Amino acid sequence: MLLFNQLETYLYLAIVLFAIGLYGVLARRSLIALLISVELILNAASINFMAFNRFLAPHPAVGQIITLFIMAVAAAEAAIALSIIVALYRKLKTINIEQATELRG
Amino acid sequence: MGSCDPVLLGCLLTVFLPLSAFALIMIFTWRYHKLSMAISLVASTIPLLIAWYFFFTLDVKQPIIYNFNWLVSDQVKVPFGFLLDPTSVLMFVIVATISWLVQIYSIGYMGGDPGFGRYYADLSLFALAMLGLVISSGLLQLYIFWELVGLASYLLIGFWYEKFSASEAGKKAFVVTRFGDIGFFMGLVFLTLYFGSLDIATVNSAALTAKMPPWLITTSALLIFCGIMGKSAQFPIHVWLPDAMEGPTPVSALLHSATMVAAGVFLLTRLFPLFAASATAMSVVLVISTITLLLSSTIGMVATDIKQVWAYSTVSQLGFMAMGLSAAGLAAGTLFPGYYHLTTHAAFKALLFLCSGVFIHHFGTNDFFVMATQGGRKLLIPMATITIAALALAGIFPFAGFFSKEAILGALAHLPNKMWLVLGLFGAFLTAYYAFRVIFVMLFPKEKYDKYHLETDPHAHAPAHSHGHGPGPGFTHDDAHIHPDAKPGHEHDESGHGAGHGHDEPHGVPWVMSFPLLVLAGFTLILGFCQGSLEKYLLGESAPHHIEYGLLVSAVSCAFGGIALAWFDWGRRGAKCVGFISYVPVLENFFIQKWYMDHFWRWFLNTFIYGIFSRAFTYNDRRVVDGGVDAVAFSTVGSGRLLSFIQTAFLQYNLLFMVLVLAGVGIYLLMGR
Amino acid sequence: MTEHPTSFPYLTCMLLSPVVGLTILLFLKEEWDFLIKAVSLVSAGLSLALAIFTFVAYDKTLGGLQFVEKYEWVKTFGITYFVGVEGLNAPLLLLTGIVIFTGVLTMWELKNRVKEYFIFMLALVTGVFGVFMTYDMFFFFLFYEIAVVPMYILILIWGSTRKEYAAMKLTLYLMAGSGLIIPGILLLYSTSGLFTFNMVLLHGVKFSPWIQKVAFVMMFFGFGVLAAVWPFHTWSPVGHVAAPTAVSMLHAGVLMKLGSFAILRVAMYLCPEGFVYWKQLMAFLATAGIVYGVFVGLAQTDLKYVIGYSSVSHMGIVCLGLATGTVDGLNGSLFQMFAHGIMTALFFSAVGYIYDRTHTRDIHELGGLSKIMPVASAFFITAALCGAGVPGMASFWAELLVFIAAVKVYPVQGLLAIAALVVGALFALRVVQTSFFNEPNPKFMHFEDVSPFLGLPRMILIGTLIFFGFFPQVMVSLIKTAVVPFIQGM
Amino acid sequence: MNFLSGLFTPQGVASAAFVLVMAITILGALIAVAARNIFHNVLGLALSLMGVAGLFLYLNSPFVALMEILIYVGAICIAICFAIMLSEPLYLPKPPRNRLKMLGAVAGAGLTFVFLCLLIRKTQWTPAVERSTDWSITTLGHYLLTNYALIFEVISLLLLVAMLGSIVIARGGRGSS
Repeated sequence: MLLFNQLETYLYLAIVLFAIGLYGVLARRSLIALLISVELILNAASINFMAFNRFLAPHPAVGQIITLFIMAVAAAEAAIALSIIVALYRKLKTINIEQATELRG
Repeated sequence: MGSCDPVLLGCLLTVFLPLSAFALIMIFTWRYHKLSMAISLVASTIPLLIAWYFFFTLDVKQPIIYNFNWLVSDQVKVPFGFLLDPTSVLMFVIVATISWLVQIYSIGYMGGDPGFGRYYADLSLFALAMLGLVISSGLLQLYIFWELVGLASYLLIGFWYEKFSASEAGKKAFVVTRFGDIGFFMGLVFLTLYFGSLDIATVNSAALTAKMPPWLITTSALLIFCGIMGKSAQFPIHVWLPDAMEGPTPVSALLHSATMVAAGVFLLTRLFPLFAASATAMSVVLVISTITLLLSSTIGMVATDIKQVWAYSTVSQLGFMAMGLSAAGLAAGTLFPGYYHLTTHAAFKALLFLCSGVFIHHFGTNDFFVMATQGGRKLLIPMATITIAALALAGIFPFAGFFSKEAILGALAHLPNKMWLVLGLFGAFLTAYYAFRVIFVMLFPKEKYDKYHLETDPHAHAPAHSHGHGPGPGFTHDDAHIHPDAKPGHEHDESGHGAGHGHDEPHGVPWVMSFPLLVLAGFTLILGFCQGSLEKYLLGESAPHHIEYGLLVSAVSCAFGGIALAWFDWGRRGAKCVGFISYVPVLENFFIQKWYMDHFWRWFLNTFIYGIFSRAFTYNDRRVVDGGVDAVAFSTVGSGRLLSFIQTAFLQYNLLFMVLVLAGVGIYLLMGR
Repeated sequence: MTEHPTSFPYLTCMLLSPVVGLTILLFLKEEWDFLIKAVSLVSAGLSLALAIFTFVAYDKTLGGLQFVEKYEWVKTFGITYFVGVEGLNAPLLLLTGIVIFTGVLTMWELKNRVKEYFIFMLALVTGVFGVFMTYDMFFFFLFYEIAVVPMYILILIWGSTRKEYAAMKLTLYLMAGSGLIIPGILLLYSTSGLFTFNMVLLHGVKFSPWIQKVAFVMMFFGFGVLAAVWPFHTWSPVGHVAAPTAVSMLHAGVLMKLGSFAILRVAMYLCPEGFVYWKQLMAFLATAGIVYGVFVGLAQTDLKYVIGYSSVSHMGIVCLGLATGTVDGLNGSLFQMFAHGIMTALFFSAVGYIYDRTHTRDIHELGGLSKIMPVASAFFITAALCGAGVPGMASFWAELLVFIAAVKVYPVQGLLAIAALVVGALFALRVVQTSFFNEPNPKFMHFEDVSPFLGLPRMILIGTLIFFGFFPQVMVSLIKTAVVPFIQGM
Repeated sequence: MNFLSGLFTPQGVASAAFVLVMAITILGALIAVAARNIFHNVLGLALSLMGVAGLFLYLNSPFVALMEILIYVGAICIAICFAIMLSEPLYLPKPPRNRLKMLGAVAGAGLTFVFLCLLIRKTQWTPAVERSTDWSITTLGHYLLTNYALIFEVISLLLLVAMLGSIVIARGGRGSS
C-alpha cells in the first residue's frame, strides 16, 4: 500500500498540523501569531475533510465544497481578526495577548 | 319573633342603643359637643328606664333566656343571647343607674373639655359593654363584653392622652387585666372542649348536679378566677386600679369603683354554683381576697391623693366581697352577702368618687390636704354626702355599708377557722380608719400638713396646680405637667358656668353635679333597709334573719375604733396629723411604696419581657435568622468573587485548561474501549 | 367536589379587569395623572364588585365549586384553564378586591412615576386573583410567580428605607421558595399517572405515602416562605418597611395569604398523609412564630417593623389553625387570613398617611399624633386594637376559633399561643401610647388631618372589620361549606 | 536495491514527492509557530500552506489546491503581512519566553495529539458502499450552484459581512474619522 494512498497518512498529518497549531495558540503571545496558528488548525481540518472525501465519501464533490467553505470562513475570520488586531493595537498599543486583560474578574 | 316580645326588645335596645350612640358620635358628631352629649344621654336613659321597669315588673324567678346563633362553627358555637334572672336584673339596674347618673354628672365635670364628644362616645361604649356583660346568657358572650369593657376602660383612663401618666395608666390597665383575661379565656376553652357548652345556666346546673368532672370544675373555676382577679383588681394584679385614677373622676366613679371592677365579683356570683362546687377554688379565692383586703387597706392609710385613697378602698372592698362569696361558698351559704355588698358598695363608692370629683373640679388638685386647707368643707352638699358615704364605707348604722358588711362578716363567721373573721374585722377597722382620715382632714383642716406633703412618694399622683387660686401653704409644686383634672375646673371658673343653682357658695356646685350626689346619698341611706326585700328578690326567699349580737358588737366596735383612731390622729384639735403607722417607719414606708407591688411588676416586665425574651428574640432575629440568611447571601457573593479570580482574562490559560480537560476526558474514554 | 358551571364568566372578568386596566394605562400619557388613577380605580372597583358579587351570590346550600369555567389549554400536558369559587377562596377574593380598591385610593397622592406604579400594581393583583381562583396547578404556579415578581420592582423604585436590600431579599426568599415548590408540584404531576395539572382530579389520586411526605414538606416550606412561617419570616418585616404604602397593604394583606392559602389548597389538599406526618412540625413552627413575633415586635421602634412582626405573629395563628386539621381550626384560619388581611391593610394605610406627612416612622419621634391628626390616629388605633384581639373586630372571632381548635389538638402550643396574646396587647398598646398619645411633637403640629376622600379607603377597611366582627356567621357559614368536605376528603 | 529501484518507478517518484510535501507542510508549520520573528512565522505559514496544497493534489483535487494557494497564500498571508506592518514594529525587543507556559502548551498539544491518535486508531474507517468517481471540476461547479447553493450563498454573505465588519472595526468605531 502506498503511503499517499492511505487514509491514515493524511489523518496523522492533519493531527500533527493540528497539534502544532494548538501549541501555537497556547504558547504564543502575539495575536498575529495566534491567528497564524489558528490558520494551521483550520488547514488540519481541511485536510481531514479532503482525506475523507477521497477515501470514504460517497460523492467526491461534498468534501471539496466544504473545504472551499472553510477557506472562505478562514478568509473572513482572518479579515475580522486582523481588523480587531489593528483596532486593539490602536487602543492598547500592543498586540500581546497577555496584556489584553480588561475582562479580568 | 323579636319585635313582639317587649322583654326581648328591651334587651336588644339596651345593647344596641349605646352601640349606635357610640358609632354615631365616633363617626359623625364628635366635633359637636352638645349633640354628642344628647345622643349619649338618650342612649343611656332608655336602658335606665328599661332596667327599672324590669326590676319592678318582670318576674324572673324562672330565668328568662333568649338565645340566637351568633357564630356556629363545628364544635365552637357562640350564641348571642340574654339571660334575665335576679342576679343579672339587679346588676342591670345598678349599672344603668350609675351610668346614667355619671353621664349627668359629667355634663358639669367635663364641660368645656376639647374631647367632650369623644368622652361621651367612650361612655356609650362602656354602657354597651357593661350592660351586655350583665345580661349576656353565655360565658363567651360575657367574655366578649368583658373585653369590650376593658377597651372602654382603656380609652377612658387614657382620655387625657397628652399626659404620659394617663396613657401609661391606660395601657397598664388594659395589659394587666388582659393578663388575667388570658386565664379566663383558657378556662372558657377548657369548658368548651371538655364540657361542650358555655351557657351560664347549663354550666351552673351541671356544676350543681355534679355532671362535670371535679378536675374540670376546679381547673376552669381557677382559670376564670384569673380573669376576675384582673378585672376586680385582686392581689397580685391589682396594680392597675390605683393608676387608673388618671382618668376623669366620673370615669373612676363609674368604671373603677362602682360597676366595671365589680364585674369580676359579678362573674363570681354568676358562676357561684360552679365555684362553690370546688372547695379548692373557693379556698384560693378566699386567701387571695383576704390578702387583697389587708394590702389595699394598709396602702389606703397612707395615700395623700384623695382618689388613691378611694381606689385602694375599692380594691379592699372588692376583696371583701370576694371574701364574702368564697366564705359562703365554703360554708354552704348563699351568694347574697357578697352581692349585697356589691350593691351597696356601688352606691356609696360612686358617691365618694363623685364627691371627690366635685372637690377636684373645684380646687384643681387631687391632694385632700390641699383641699382641706383651701376650705373644702365650705362646699356643703359634697361635704355632707361624702361624709355619708364614708360612714357607709366604715360600716356605721344606719347606712348601707353597715348591713352589707354585717352580712359578709356573718358569712365569715360560719367558717370553721375563725382567723378569717378576725382578718375581716381587722379589714373593717382599717377601712374605717382611712375613710375617716380623709373626712377629718377635710372637716377640720389644720394650718400645716408638712409630713405628707414633702414625702409624696414617686408613684402617687402628686398634685399639680395650675389653678387660679394660689398654691396653699407648704405646697410644693413637684410636677411639671399641667394636671388635666384641673382643666375643666379652670375653664369652668372662667366661663362662670354653673350659675342659677340655689347655692350660697361663691363658686358653687352646678346642679348637674350635685343632683347625682343627692340621688346616690339617698340610695346609700335606703339600701340598708332593703336587705330583706333584696334577699327575697335574689334568692327567692328571705332567709330567717337571726342577728348574732356578738358579731354585731365586734363589727361596730371595730368601725368605731377605726373612726376614733382617725379622730385621735387627724381630727381632734391639736392632733399630730401623722398616722399612727408612722411610729413604725419601716412599715409605713412599705405601705407608701404600695408593698413594692409596682416595683415588682416593673421589674418583672423589664427583666423578663423586655429584658430577656424580647431582647433575646430580637437579637436572634437580627443575628441568627437574618444573619444566617445574609451570611448565605454574602457567602454566595463571596464565593463568586473567589471564583472570579480564576477569570484572569489570560485567554491562553483558560484555553489550555479547556484543552487539557477535553483531551484528558477523551483519552480516558478511548482507553476504556 | 361538585362543579357548577356558570352562564357568565364572572371570574374571568374579575381576573381580566386589572389586565384591561393595565393595558389601557400603557397607552396613557404619564402626565394624565388623574386619568391614570381613575382607570386603575375603575378596574380595581370592577374586580371588587365582582368579588362581592361572587361572595354574596355563592349558593351555600348548593356548596361545591361554583362559577366554574374550564377550558383545555395545553392538552398534551394536561393544562386546563380552570377557575371556580368555593368557601375557601371566596373570602380571599373578596379580601383581594377590597385591598386593591382601597390600595388604589390610598395611593391617590402619588406623584412619582404614577403610570408605571399602577401598571405594576394591577399586574400584581392579577396574579393574586389568579392564584386564588384557579384549580389548575400550572396556572396556580404561573399566577403565583406573576404576583411575586412585580413586587420586586415596586419596592425597588417606590420604596423607602433600605429598599434595594429589601427588594433583593424578598425576591430571593420567594424565589428560593419557588425552587422548592416546583419540584413538589412536578413530583405530584409526574407520579399521578394522569398527566394533568387539574387539582380536583389530582385530589382523587392516592399518592404513595413517601411521595406525599416529600411533596408536602417541600410545598409547605416553599409556600411557607411567603406565609412568613417562622424562621423564614425575616423578609417580611424588611419588605413591609421598604415597600410603598399600597404595596405594603397588598403585600401583608394579600400576598402573605397566598402562601398560607397555597399550603391549604395544594399541599394539604393533595397530600393529606403528608400533612398528618408533618403537622406536629407545622404546629411547632406556627406557635414559635406567634410567640416570637410579639416579643420581637415589642423591641421595635419603627412603626412598620412593629406591624411587620405583628403580621408574623398573626400569620402564625393562621398556620396554627391549618395545623389543627379540624373544621374549627380551618374555619378560624381562613377567617384569620381575611381579617388579618384587612387589618394590616388598615395598619399600613394609616401608617402610610402619617409617614407621607412626617417622613418618620420612629415611634419615639412621633408622639401625640392623636392631637394633630385625630382621624388618622383613630385608624391606626383601631387597627392596633384589632391586632390586640379586641372583640367586635373580625380577627377576634378568627383567633377564638383557632385557639379553641389548637388547644384541643395541641394543648401546649395552644395555651402558649393564647398566653402570647398578653404580650400582643402590650406591644400594640405600647406603640399606640408612644406615638399617638402623650404630648404632641411640635415639629408636626402643622400637619392636617386626613381629608374625607383619603379617609374613605380606611373607613371601608374599618367597616369591613367591624361588619365581620359583628356578623361573623356571614363569613364562617360560607367558609364552612368548603371546609367540611375538605376535612372529610382528607 | 528494491528501495532504490522502487524509487524510480512512477509510484516511487510520487511517494518521494509526497514525503517531500509532508515534510514541507510540517516544517512550515513548525516555523509558523516556533520562530520568534513574526515575519518568519508568516513565511512559515505560507510554506506550510503550499504543502497542504500539494497534499490536496494528491487527494485528486487540483481545483481546491489551486484555491488553497490563491486564497491562503495569496490573500490571507498578505493580509497578515499588512497587519504586521500596521501594528507593532518588528525591531522592539521581545520579552523572554515563558518556560512554564510553553511547557503547558506542549502538554496540551501533546495530550490532544495523543487523544486524536487514539481516536484514529480506534475508529473503524469504512468507505461508503457506492462511491461515485466523478472528480471533474464541472461537477463540482454544478453541485456548488445546485445542491449546495446554500453554502455558496452563505459564503458570499459571510464574506460580505466580514468585509463590512473588518472595515467598521478597523476604522475605529463611530467616533473616529
